[in-house]
Amino acid sequence: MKVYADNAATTAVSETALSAMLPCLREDYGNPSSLHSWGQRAAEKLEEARAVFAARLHADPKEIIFTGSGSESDNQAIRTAAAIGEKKGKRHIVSTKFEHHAVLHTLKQLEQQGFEVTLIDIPASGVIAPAQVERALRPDTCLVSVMFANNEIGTIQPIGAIGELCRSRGVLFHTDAVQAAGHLNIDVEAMHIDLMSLSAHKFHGPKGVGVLFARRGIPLTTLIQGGAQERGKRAGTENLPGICGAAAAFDEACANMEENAKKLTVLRDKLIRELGRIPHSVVNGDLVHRLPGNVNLCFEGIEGESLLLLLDARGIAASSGSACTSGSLDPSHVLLALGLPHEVAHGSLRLSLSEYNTEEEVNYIIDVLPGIVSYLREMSPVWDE
Amino acid sequence: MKVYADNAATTAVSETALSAMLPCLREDYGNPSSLHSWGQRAAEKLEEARAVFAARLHADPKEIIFTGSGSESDNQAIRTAAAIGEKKGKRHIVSTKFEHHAVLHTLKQLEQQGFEVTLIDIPASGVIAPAQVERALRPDTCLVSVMFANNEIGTIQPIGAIGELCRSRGVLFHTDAVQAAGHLNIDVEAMHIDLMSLSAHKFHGPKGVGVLFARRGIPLTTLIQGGAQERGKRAGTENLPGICGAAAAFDEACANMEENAKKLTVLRDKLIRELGRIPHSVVNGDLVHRLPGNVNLCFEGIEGESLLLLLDARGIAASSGSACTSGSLDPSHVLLALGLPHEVAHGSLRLSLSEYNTEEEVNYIIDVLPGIVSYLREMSPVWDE
Amino acid sequence: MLYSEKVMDHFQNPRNVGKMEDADGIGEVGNAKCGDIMRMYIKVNPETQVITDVKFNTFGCGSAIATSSMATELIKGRPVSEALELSNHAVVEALDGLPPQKLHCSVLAEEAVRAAVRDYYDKNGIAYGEELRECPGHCESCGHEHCGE
Amino acid sequence: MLYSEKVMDHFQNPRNVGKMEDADGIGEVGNAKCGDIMRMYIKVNPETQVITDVKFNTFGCGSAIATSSMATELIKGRPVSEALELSNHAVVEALDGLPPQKLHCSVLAEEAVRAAVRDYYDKNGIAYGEELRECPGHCESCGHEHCGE
Ligand SMILES: Cc1ncc(COP(=O)(O)O)c(C=O)c1O
Ligand SMILES: Cc1ncc(COP(=O)(O)O)c(C=O)c1O
Ligand code: FES
Ligand code: FES
Repeated sequence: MKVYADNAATTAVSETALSAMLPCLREDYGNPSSLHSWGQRAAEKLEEARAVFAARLHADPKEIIFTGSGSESDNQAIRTAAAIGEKKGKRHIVSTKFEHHAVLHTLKQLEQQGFEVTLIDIPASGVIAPAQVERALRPDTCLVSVMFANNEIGTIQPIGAIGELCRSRGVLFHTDAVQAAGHLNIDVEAMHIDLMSLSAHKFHGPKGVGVLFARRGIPLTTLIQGGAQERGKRAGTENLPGICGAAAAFDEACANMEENAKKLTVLRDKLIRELGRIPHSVVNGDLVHRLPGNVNLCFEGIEGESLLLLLDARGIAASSGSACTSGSLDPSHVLLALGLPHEVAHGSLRLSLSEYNTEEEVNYIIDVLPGIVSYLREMSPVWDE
Repeated sequence: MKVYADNAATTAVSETALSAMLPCLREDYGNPSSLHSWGQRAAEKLEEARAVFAARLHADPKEIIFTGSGSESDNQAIRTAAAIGEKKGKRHIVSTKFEHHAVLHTLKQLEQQGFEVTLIDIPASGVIAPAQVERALRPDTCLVSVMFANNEIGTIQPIGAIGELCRSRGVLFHTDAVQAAGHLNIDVEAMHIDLMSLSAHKFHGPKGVGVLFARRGIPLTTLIQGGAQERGKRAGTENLPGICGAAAAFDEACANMEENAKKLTVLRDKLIRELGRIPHSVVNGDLVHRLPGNVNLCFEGIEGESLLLLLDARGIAASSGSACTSGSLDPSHVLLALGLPHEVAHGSLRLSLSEYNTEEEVNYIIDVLPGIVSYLREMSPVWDE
Repeated sequence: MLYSEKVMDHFQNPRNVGKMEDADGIGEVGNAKCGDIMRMYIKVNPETQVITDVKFNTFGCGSAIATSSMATELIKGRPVSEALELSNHAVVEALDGLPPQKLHCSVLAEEAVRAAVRDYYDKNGIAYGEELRECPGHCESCGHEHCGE
Repeated sequence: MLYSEKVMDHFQNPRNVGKMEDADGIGEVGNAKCGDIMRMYIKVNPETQVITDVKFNTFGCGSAIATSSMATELIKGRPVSEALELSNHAVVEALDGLPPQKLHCSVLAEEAVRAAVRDYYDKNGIAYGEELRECPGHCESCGHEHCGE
């Protein structure tokens, strides 16, 4: 059996998305900046895609720009807020210890340029409190950046409350909603979000398309200079097939959000319940404020990579930490931020489901996993139970 | 009849490219950073694509990184050279007046940051001389950036000679080869190119994929921070379908380069010859050192947009200046750099052919165009012939 | 589409295009350097002060031609005094809108009408106020004297 | 694939895995914090100084398990003196290579063998040189005492 349970790393492109892409790859190949009919048809499609995101996020189409990845959106959002802060002499940024590296590394770079960054500690639940943000705010804070849902442990942050706090203090609020988009309800208006990053390949759209929401009136900093695409805020011929696929996927995901969540929550909770029975396992993160498809456990005495490889040998795709740091030897910064000791954090397993997964697949995982854990523990010099 | 003659703006995706993309959009949707088989299959495909570019450009796969556009590659190449120069106290850059805006705007920004930029004048031929570059070099020059072939008038620059000059002076050499790639032979080794930008959608690959060649040992400046993708030089989940499509398209274009060039040169020269007969028309740029598909003329007393719209009404897609500035009111900076007066530069027409165009299509253009020019001249208050 | 259907219609089938040999007033605005020139010809009934005929010649982009055409339609058969009140907004509205970067063309059309009327007044010794002397100056797209804002 | 077929084979079917109750020498290196621990057991024929049996227990990634397995194969049946000469490069080569970020695991395997031999020497009062006391120190991946470079 083949079970792809790594949907937080990336998802399969939906049929709907692919159908939206193919015409742009075949007949409608014009450049949206061209005056002729080919170009104008492309330009129309581009604006239709923008309108889809705007409508689903309760934003205005003018507030949506397309980038090349969630990471690019994160970089651009944070650099934008920093540039605005810089002008006002405000050089303090509040974020959290378990943000994605696209956020953390950008903040690190800003620190080297004279900004001060306060990273909020993560409670064991994996859900920060708005009061933590409030305590971190300073008169010179120019940005609060808190992710909507964490990519490893799936915990959902109180975005609305943090947004309200930031708005009342006149501080810009960015949320990395890469894991949330298409899975959770997002209303930039009601949640007082000023800047937000999405990535299409996390909701069954294609890779290579990021979305950046920037509230009207926020002058975006341009990372890529050149032509006047995206109102001069992101040069480069638009990836129209990708963008159309992204919009179709997002529309579909939002339309089916409740139904998918209901289905996924059942599968998720079954996995957590059954895998949680494995001795010396810990479930990471809050069980309620959690992405409907996210399961994250640590197995003591187990090293994550071996576990993944053995799961893979049995046809199951899972992850330990986030995909983009899987080349590294360090345990997940997210799990360390949660307060897990290094030796436990090494043994983490993330199963991330999408609506394409079935109960049969979940049962298969539940069948296979305990044996692999025992096998590895038996091989371990440190495991004496 | 429908004639797409705006291939310098963007091209149709080839069947070969689409066939390379579809498996990545369907079954091989893994994240190349993931450890499991899905991810590793994606990682293999990524490296295969890299190897294709490396082989065709005479580079090493480690010298190739994938970006989101030609513009991004240009930005990153120039910022890289500037950062290296900065460290050595070298803050002078040499480029030309007719570079793409992705280059010119990046240079403008560097000027604001204390760099000095010398933009070489363009001779009427549209081909600069290596001696012009030599005269512009200073002891504090850190970069020479000269495009391989111009996007509007198609003139080919003496890249090998400029590369040799730069190498002998120890100055980094970047070339924007976006218009050249797939159409002209490129050998980074023989031409002494240090940094080079390509864009897939200009050679029948998909939109949204740029390639950046950076000679081994050149520490790239990261524009997008985050995960460790592209050896830490460009964060963000890789656009694998796009990248595979790009590699397939490039491989195909390079394999058929001579044959395509032969065919296109005949069509191009017929267009130039026949359209050049229209009274008060000027052919822009050298007729020999010219991209095989590029035709560029100015018609006195004609405004470019009207001409394009009327051509479009007859089924012909063409352009006046480059696509990415078509929203602007200013005449092409390239034609102004060539020394054309504003009023003439307003009346420019670029027809850019690809190997998909036919002789029949070319004949159709030759049939239709003179009538449109006459019609517009008749309507003009300034035209009395 | 960049342009509305109305704009495309007036661009592709411009009304009242051509020279008028016996015009009572001729106005020309814009210049070739900035890419738009409009020349407007009017014929006026001296009794009624009604514009009985109007023609134009334009060198310019699609919207320059379309706004010229629409402006001629809007003033044809109207008294000169009404033509003077033609605003660029009225032209834009009649065309179902124009892209922002093309609004200057509609200003040009408004100006061309005013220039033609001024010429008619001058030739017929009819006095007119200061406000008709100058470019309205709400065209921000070019650096020429008639453009203000 | 991240790993060569040989690595995957030794990872999925590790040779000589398990505890050895009556070992003549036991070496343990690495630590759980950095994510790799190897324990190596050897049985030595006191007459011939040949390693007659070897076992390992490893907590670690795929390559840690594979290098442990390969190291046991390479020293089994060899004299202790040869085992001491086993370099991490030899292990890597025998596995058809390792990704760069995983080379440290092969260092660990080399160390584990040396630690087991040291333990055997200690237990049997056999003298040995300074060079056997210390971590070889060419593992740059962790901050622990045995890692130098
Ligand atoms: C010479 C040149 N450089 C750079 C670019 C930018 O490429 P892209 O639109 O893919 O960013 C283009 C095309 O638009 C070009 O013609
Ligand atoms: C929370 C979060 N932010 C940002 C990203 C980056 O997205 P992308 O890889 O599309 O740049 C990811 C996924 O990798 C993510 O999970
Ligand atoms: S005349 Fe060109 S904009 Fe005013
Ligand atoms: S023990 Fe982990 S790298 Fe040295």
